[in-house]
Amino acid sequence: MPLNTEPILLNLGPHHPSTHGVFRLRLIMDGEIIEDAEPVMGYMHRGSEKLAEERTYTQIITLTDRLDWLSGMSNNLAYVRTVEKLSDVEVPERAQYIRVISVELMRIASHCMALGFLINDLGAFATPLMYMFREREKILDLLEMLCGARITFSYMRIGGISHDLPEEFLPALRDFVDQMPKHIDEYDELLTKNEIIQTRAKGQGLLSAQNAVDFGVTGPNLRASGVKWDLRKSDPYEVYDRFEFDIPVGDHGDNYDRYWVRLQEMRESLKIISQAMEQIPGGLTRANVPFFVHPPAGEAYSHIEAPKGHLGFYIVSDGTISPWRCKIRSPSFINLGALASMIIGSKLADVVVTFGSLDTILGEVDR
Amino acid sequence: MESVTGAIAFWILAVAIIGCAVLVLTVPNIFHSALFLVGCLGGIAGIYILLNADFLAAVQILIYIGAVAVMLIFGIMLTQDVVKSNVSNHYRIPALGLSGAFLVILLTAIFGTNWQTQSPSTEASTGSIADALFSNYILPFELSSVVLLTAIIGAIVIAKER
Amino acid sequence: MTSFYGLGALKGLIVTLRYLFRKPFTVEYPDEKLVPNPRFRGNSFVWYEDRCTGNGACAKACPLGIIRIVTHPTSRPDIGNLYAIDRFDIDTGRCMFCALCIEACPYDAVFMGNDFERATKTRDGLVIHKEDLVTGAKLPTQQFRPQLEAMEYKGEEELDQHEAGRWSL
Amino acid sequence: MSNEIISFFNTFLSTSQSEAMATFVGIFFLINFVIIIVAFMTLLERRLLGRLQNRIGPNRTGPNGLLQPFADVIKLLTKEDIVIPAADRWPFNIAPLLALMPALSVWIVIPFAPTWILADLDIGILFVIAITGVSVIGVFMSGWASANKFALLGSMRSVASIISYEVPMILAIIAVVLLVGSMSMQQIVLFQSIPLVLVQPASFVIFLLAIVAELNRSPFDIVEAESEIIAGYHTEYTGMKFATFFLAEYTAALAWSAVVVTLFLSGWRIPFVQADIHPFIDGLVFLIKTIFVFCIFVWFRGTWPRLRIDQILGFSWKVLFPIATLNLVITAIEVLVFNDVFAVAEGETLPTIALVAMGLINIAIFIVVGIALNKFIKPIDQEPQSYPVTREGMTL
Repeated sequence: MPLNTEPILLNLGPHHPSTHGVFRLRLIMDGEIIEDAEPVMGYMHRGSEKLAEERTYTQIITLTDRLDWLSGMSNNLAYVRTVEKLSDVEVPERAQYIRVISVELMRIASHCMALGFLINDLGAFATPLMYMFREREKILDLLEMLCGARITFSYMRIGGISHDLPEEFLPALRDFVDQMPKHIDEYDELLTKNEIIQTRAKGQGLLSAQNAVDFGVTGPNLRASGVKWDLRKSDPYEVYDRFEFDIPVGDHGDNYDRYWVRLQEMRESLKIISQAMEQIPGGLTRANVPFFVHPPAGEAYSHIEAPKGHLGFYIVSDGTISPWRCKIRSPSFINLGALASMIIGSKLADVVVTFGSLDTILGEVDR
Repeated sequence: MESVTGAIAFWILAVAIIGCAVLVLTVPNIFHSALFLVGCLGGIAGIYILLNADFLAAVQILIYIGAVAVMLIFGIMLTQDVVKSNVSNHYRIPALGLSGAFLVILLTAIFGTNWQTQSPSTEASTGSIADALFSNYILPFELSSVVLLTAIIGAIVIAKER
Repeated sequence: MTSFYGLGALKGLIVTLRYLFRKPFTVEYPDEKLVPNPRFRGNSFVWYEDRCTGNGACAKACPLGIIRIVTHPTSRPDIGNLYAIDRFDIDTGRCMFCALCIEACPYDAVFMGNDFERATKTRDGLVIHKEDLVTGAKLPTQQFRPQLEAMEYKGEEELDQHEAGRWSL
Repeated sequence: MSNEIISFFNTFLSTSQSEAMATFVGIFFLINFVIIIVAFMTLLERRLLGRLQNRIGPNRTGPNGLLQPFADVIKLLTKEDIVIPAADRWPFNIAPLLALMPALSVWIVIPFAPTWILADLDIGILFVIAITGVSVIGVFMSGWASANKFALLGSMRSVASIISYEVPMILAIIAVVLLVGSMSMQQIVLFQSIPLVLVQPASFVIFLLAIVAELNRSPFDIVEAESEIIAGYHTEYTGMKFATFFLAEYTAALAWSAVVVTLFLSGWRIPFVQADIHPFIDGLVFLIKTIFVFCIFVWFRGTWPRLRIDQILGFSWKVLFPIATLNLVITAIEVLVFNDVFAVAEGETLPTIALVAMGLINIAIFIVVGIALNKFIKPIDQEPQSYPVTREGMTL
């Protein structure tokens, strides 16, 4: 019997507890089932790209901290690598190792937050989130040791890093690397085998490998769909080719795989850190680069594997002290493009979970 | 109902029930009228309590408020534009005839019954209701079970995804 | 599936139950304060008037342009001609504590401070004026100051202008 | 206790008047007592959740944070009372009261001690079920009247889950009532020479899960799932109206904890001690047990994520309902057989040894059925349909 029914239009956000910032999702729903979805972005536009055009190259580092505020180090690295490529600067080896260590620490911290908020979106009352916050605090303590700040690091410099390691850093890092696997095991015990999480997250928010590639999805989201693609292996930068680590790959591309891949990546990052700690050489940490960098006129694009995916910077220089154009290829923005195709047909409760599993940071989406 | 308090309670309840019943019919907003129906049914439960029929009162609340009224409201909430729609429609005359016939039946029953006035017994009514249900009224009881079962199966058939 | 259905959820319960008997990780802030790192980029600045030449390197390095310096030429018998600082205002209401100004200063005149309790009720209250900088606690941090790192200065006692710089005046 | 109050009023009032006065005084004390306890329960929950999450929890207001509930109330009282223009004013305002009323009414039949019960109704447990069913109306009214889609979704979810979970819950209760032979709460307590949780483990588990759903607490808290529908039916409420909803929720949680204690944990009786001592001690024992059960809810909330609405309803109808029915049939047979074997006369109850034997049989059946069911549950690993996956990496 056909009933004369009318779809509900629901505005999820921009003010909603689980939109991780100010993100708006216009949902057309039949009861609780999503028929159509339209992401509306731009509520957090801060004009980072435009601001970059009137800052000197060194000053732009402070802008990149604020793109994805959960992984400032990675953003710093992606930016300074582009400028180094543009002006052909050789980075000392010690600086490269320190960069790798700090970026991998950042990746663990970012994945901690991603998983914590994902489980929160699944409905846990913040318990896993609090545990993961605790580990993130430890990482932030370590990074504070390096650069004196906890969120907005501004640690990388063109041609190196701003400070050498303090004396107490490596022992503290060793402690952390020893402790962290126990905590990850604990998350495993608390979450991975939990039937509630399995029933909720398995088979939901499916993103096929073909779709993921077509949408340009990168990072853990792509790998959860089964594509073994990681810039650290595929296009090694810094000293990543000297470490042994695996790239965890999911089977189905559902929410559970995205969770699982991130958990495994935390373990792999720990492997990289402990190898880097053993291999780290002495020497300078900063090439001889002036404070006001003048790259030659030209353009350069460089990308790294940030915790959320490929983070690329495209910089056009006209030979002055500030770039003529700075374009940011932010992973969150491009990953978000796949959201609508993933949630159509699922229930409202799974929309927030799928959105959470993409690990989107709105600062990076709207830039 | 000898005590004064009992009498006061009865009159309050009676006025409330009739008032709610009238409002059910007259209120334009159908959601409000459903809520008044809840009040009406609740008042009847109160009358049962006054008559020391506590089992009946509990069942009245459980079934009529907890199930029937909730289903009604559920239906109202899921129906599109129900507030704006016109409740009294072209079925007015058949409805009048039906309710008039029902009124006649009720009045005949009321005036035809030989009402015995006696103070309500203070004994627990649960046991006697159970005895009556499973001895004298076993056939209606079983029949109603069958009806309910049919309803459940019907619900499953309707709700089954095709 | 080898395990019993529901066992995973019950295991989770045991994990949380263990925490019921553990000491909380958090500390009670006003009663117990965590010690910031010696390199900590605090919410305040340390400035040595005698080290500052008023060259404005910090103001130029600042991405937000929130350092305001006003000078006039003068001379001192012991040193010679130099600029006297009339105003040295830092609007910390807009500052993002990137420490680029510290990095830019060639004379080690300005340092990050390690204070972080500077809440006020007005935006004007967040502007650090020259007078505040002169009278403020001289507790610099190691941010961009390797000489402090070398002397293992942890920010416990005040440093005067002779001790703080790479070379004394 | 009531006798003493009646005799006190008898000194200057007639018998019927003093009975009415005694009831009035009893209700007055009961409501205030319950609300004070509930206020501290909110604090207990927050502190406990804090500890489960490896943090401290609110402890700044008063010694150890004991004044926190009062601070909360003062804050909520002084907030602006917003009624949004689109709201259906009359149901909007009355809904919090309708939500609170049933939660408080349940306490009438809760036995704190042998004599400390406001009304030992013959239909005690039926009264509890009936009166809590009314709370749905309050949820409904608020969801409708808020003119908010999230609130409407919340209240529709609420009704769906409450109606579903009432079925296994009542079936679990019927098993107990069958065993005891009475619906009176005091009779149920007096029957329990050993706690009924040992005799009826399946009923206990089903009942516990069903009331977690009925109370909209985690992992069944889809009604106010803050990550999906913000706060559900009370999204648009502020100030004291919101506080009333909050109070209703926690009063109901505590009331259901008390019902669990009465039905399954031998009420005010100290386990394995037969004599009832002073009513005060009995009351204390009852309160401690109740708070313990409440802490179990908090523990669940602190650990588990939330299920989805269809999974919750499916769990009720596909898992709990069959088990409850099976349990009911087994209990009915057991009661018949044991009454024969132990030659229990009319009006007497089963001896303790019979209960122990019954408990052992039930636990054995429970485990066997559990293992058998485990074989039938589809492993979740195979459920999602898998897309064809290209595993080879791409080249630049």
